[in-house]
Amino acid sequence: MKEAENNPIVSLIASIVSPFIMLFGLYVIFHGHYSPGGGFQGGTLMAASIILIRLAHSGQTGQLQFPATLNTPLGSLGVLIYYGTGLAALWWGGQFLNYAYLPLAQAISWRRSWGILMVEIGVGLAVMAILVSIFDDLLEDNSYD
Amino acid sequence: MVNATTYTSLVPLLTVLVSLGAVPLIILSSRRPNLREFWTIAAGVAKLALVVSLLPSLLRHRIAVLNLGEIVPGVDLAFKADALGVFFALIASSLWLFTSFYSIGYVRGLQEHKQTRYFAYFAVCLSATMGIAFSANLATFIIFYEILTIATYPLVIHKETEEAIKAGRKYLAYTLTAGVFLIAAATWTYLLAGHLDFIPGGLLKNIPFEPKTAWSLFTLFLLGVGVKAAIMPLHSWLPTAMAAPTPVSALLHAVAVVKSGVFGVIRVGLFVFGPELLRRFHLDYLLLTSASLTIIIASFLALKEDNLKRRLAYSTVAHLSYIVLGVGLISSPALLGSLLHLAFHATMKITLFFCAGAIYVHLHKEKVSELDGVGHVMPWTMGAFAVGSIGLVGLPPVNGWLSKWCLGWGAVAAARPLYLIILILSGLLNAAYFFPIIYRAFFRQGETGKTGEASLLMVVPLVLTAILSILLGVWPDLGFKFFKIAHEVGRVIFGGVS
Amino acid sequence: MNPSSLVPFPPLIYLFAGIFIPLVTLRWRRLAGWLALTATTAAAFFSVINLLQVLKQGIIPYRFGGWIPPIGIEYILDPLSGFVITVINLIALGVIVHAHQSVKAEIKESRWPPYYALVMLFLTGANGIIMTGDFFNLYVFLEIGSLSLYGLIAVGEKKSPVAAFRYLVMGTVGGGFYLLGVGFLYLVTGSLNMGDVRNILPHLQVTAPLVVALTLMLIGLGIKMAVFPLHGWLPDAYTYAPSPTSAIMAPIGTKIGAYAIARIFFFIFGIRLITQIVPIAQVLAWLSAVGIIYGSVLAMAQNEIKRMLAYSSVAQVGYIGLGLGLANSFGFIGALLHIMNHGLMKACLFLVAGNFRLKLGHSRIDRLDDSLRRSMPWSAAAFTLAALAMIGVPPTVGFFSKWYLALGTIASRNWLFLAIILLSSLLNAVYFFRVIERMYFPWRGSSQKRTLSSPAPKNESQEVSLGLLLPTLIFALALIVVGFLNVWLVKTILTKALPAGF
Amino acid sequence: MIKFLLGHYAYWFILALLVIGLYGLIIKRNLVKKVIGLSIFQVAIILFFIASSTKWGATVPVLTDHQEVIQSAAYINPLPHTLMLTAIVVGVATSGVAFALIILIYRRYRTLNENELLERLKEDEPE
Repeated sequence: MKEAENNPIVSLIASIVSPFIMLFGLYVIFHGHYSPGGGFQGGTLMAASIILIRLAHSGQTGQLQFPATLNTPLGSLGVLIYYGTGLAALWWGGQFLNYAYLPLAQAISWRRSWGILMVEIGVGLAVMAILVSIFDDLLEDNSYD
Repeated sequence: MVNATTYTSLVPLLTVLVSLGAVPLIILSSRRPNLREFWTIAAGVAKLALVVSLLPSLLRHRIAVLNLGEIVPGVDLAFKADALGVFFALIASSLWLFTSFYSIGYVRGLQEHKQTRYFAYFAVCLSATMGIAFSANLATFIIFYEILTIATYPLVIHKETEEAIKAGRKYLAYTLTAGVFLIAAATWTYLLAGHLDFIPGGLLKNIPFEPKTAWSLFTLFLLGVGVKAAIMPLHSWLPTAMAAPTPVSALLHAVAVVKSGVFGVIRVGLFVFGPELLRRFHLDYLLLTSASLTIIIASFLALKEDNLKRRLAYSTVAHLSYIVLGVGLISSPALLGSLLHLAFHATMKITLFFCAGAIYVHLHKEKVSELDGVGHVMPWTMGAFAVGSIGLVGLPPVNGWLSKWCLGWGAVAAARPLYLIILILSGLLNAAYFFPIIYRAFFRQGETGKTGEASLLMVVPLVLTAILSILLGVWPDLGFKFFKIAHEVGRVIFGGVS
Repeated sequence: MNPSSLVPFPPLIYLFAGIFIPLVTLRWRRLAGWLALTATTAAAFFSVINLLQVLKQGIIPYRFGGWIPPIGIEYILDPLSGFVITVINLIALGVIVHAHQSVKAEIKESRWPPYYALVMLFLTGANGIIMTGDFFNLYVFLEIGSLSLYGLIAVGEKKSPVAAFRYLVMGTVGGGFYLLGVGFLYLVTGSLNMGDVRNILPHLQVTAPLVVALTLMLIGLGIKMAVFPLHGWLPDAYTYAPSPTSAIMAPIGTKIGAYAIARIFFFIFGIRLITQIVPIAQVLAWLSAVGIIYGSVLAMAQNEIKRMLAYSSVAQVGYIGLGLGLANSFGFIGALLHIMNHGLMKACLFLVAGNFRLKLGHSRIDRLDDSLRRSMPWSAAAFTLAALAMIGVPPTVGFFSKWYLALGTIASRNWLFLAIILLSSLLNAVYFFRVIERMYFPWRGSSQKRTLSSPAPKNESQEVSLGLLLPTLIFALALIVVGFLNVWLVKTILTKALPAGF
Repeated sequence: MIKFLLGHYAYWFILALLVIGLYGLIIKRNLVKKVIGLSIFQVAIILFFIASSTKWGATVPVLTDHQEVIQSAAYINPLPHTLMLTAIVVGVATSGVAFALIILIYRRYRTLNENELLERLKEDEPE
């Protein structure tokens, strides 16, 4: 990819805005299970914050905040969190993703709440990593043949 | 009238498996020709012995059956060695033995390539033929019928010349199409009757039919089995398939393939539809008309054909229709005649093909017009040829006269003298295309370039089959009691000769 | 854990493998193939257990998250889904074993982990579609499967991205149509649960939205199934994809669409609705009939084995569509049997095509010659056997599908369809014998050079290694064994898998 | 008639959008524009679901208080919305794959125009 010149205004604004977007993303994820929002939306917002930095700082600088090598592990980890929650419910006697069977010493409604939060976190992580990874892959300059 | 009883026996299955089991042995011993040929012969002997072992109980009206479980819902993979099946199996397995000996001489004489493949598929063909003979129902019949189709293909294209490959294509085009029709007919029959077991007198006997349905179904069946039976206009693959080596032609024409076709016609006509249905819907006319036309036209085509093997091929086409004609006449003596012709034509035609092959191997001559004086060089061969020709014309004492006699008797018994005339006319035509060959061979002088007979492995089988033809003409019950078994088939279907 | 907990295992195992492979292979790249193999084995194992379970105790529903339908997503394990999922996973197992080496040959090492991960996700989608009892969930799995497939195709030859893009456009439109259909159905019934919809529908009048929903769903699933004339994506995709992809896509991909059509139209909407009120079944049957002829004729014109097989797939999918469209029990059994049979045949044929590519570097028909019968005798034999099965020679599996389909057409007195089924098996013979002739007999040019005194050049055996050969031969053997097992399959499984109303 | 047309105005827009998407997909020669058409097509479907669940004067179906009286008329049906969330994700994934493929195609054939692409594909054809 061509090394575009870094416009100071763009990079400054991006640097300022990005953390707020990230924060909002986290907010959306963590409140997703009892108000509008959730893992998908939050994850997208977090990805937006990271991609914004990458757009503003091309090349290696953009990678400093969130290196591309983290994409795959984080993405997999996110899905594994989701999957593990479901599997835990299965293991402790319920159906897959039946949060009522999660091994938490709390009332069923709270277990459900925690369970869905776990899932939302997992989904959010996965969505963020995957979106960033799509962005990185499209820019990646290796030929397939 | 004695009712037949059945007993379970592995013998029908073993007859199928014995040559199939020889296939791996043949392939494994491909580097040692003598051992390989030993397996072929051993399988042939074992098979014949197995079939013969069915005879005594059959003559005491006990039928060997074997049920291997369902192959499609409602239809079993089942074998039944009834009189007709044993009859056919006897012909095929005994003549296979001759063909095996002859093949060994032939392929070695010509130093043919890929002899292992040749013998392996030969064995598969015979297995399939046994399966056809002993099928207890239409589904089993179709399975072996199709296996036979496929197994014959490598034999037809054995020479791998362009001509042979073309012949193979034509062969497949005809026979696979036929197989497809047969499947259609069988599925339809299944929906009508709910089972597919062959029953003497017709499995569809008690099914209410509309004439249209009966005609369509019968036509489908006839298209299915008619190709291998070479009923015109479905015959044209047969002369083309002459591109194959001569033993294969002999096998095709005398032992396995075409005989499976006419065997199929008999099964369909008398065991699926049954005489009553054939008469009720005048389906017999379909058989009679197509058979008569085939007899006449094929004889004329044989007249003008110069290539010896192709002339024999057209002769086969004509003679197969004798058998079909016998079925179509729906009378007990006619059926007797057609079954006898099934057996006797095999012995005669195989003799003729053996002769043609011997001439080709020894003198490399294929055309009738080149045969001048061959009789002086190869007296035994041409003598056998003369015997076969006389038999096919229908003159005593060779066995052909007996089957023709029965057919003619059947035509008269069925009050259809027209077909007697056709039989006589065809006999004359046979004379017209066979006797000139003998005349050329013995009474003209010609340059042959070689002396002496072909190898003993070839001459002995063909002389033996010629002698067999004469013996069967004099004592038809000799050895395997062909006459008695054929009689038994007629008794089962018509309830005794009238 | 009670036995019903095992119901969702096959798709879950694939999903787990799909996300686990990229993670593990960051460190140990060579594990990818083994992990995929383990996952497929496990999934196949659990499918078989599930099938036995369902035969013993009947339909087993599985409620995700414990939510009662129609609120939650439900998985249905009944004889139909149990049968199809077992078939698919067993075929996948064979193909994955084969892929273990063909992937090494055709795909760069750095791409193995994503490749296997995508294969796992594709199988997740396939298994999910089979198991799910929810219209929208089916859409999601459809897209998961398709998206992975686009990726799997695009790593092939030079032209493969173009083929994948074409497939992507058509596939996405197909998915969109299906989703739109689901939307209309939701408007009409207010439910997305299949069982629920089935109970609601009889009480509804047939209105325009319902008809629109049916039509849109048929188009959408028809594209995935590659029913003529919606098959446009298939030939290129099959041809240019790498061998392992073709081998896994051909036996499984289109069958999933066929299964979805069988499930949705015959089990949920019911025979009466789709035959008497809206002639969906008839339309499907006619389109399939045209597709059979079209695919067979075009297959004859191809010069590349994979492309020929692709067109042959169009025709064979037509068999399935025709059997379904006949809307009688014989036709339905025939279609289900053909889902399995065609899967086996095509898997075997594509594996052989892969073997050819591996050893000869190409799979073009006009460059095959009779040296193959010496150099690769087993592959050639497997190809021949599978070709005979495609033609429908007994006692191979093809004969039995033909048998049931013929029974179906005769039972519904449709002579034209009967003629088409039978004609098509002859057309199959034409294009397969073209290849067989090439493989076994010297061709023009080569025949002149050689005389009897100088026999065929004794090529050293170049047969592929055992890891490639074994799955190929197992599929070939299965073509005969399964043929003899068909009665058992039909009696114990398929007759229980018939929709109501036959 | 007028009432029918006006009463369903949202659906007419969605239909128009659907047609525009398909138009772009089929008529446009540029591969990127095709993907844009694809996205428009998907958006139309998403809007269709959303429109079907619209209810004037209703609100999100989240209980703020356990004592609240549940009136189903006061809430929007959340199901289509959640479904469309998934559909959007599918759409994003599709676009991602599509663009990856387009980049790949461009690298190999140096064109995004379908006509040129077809020509170059033909050149590659052996023989």
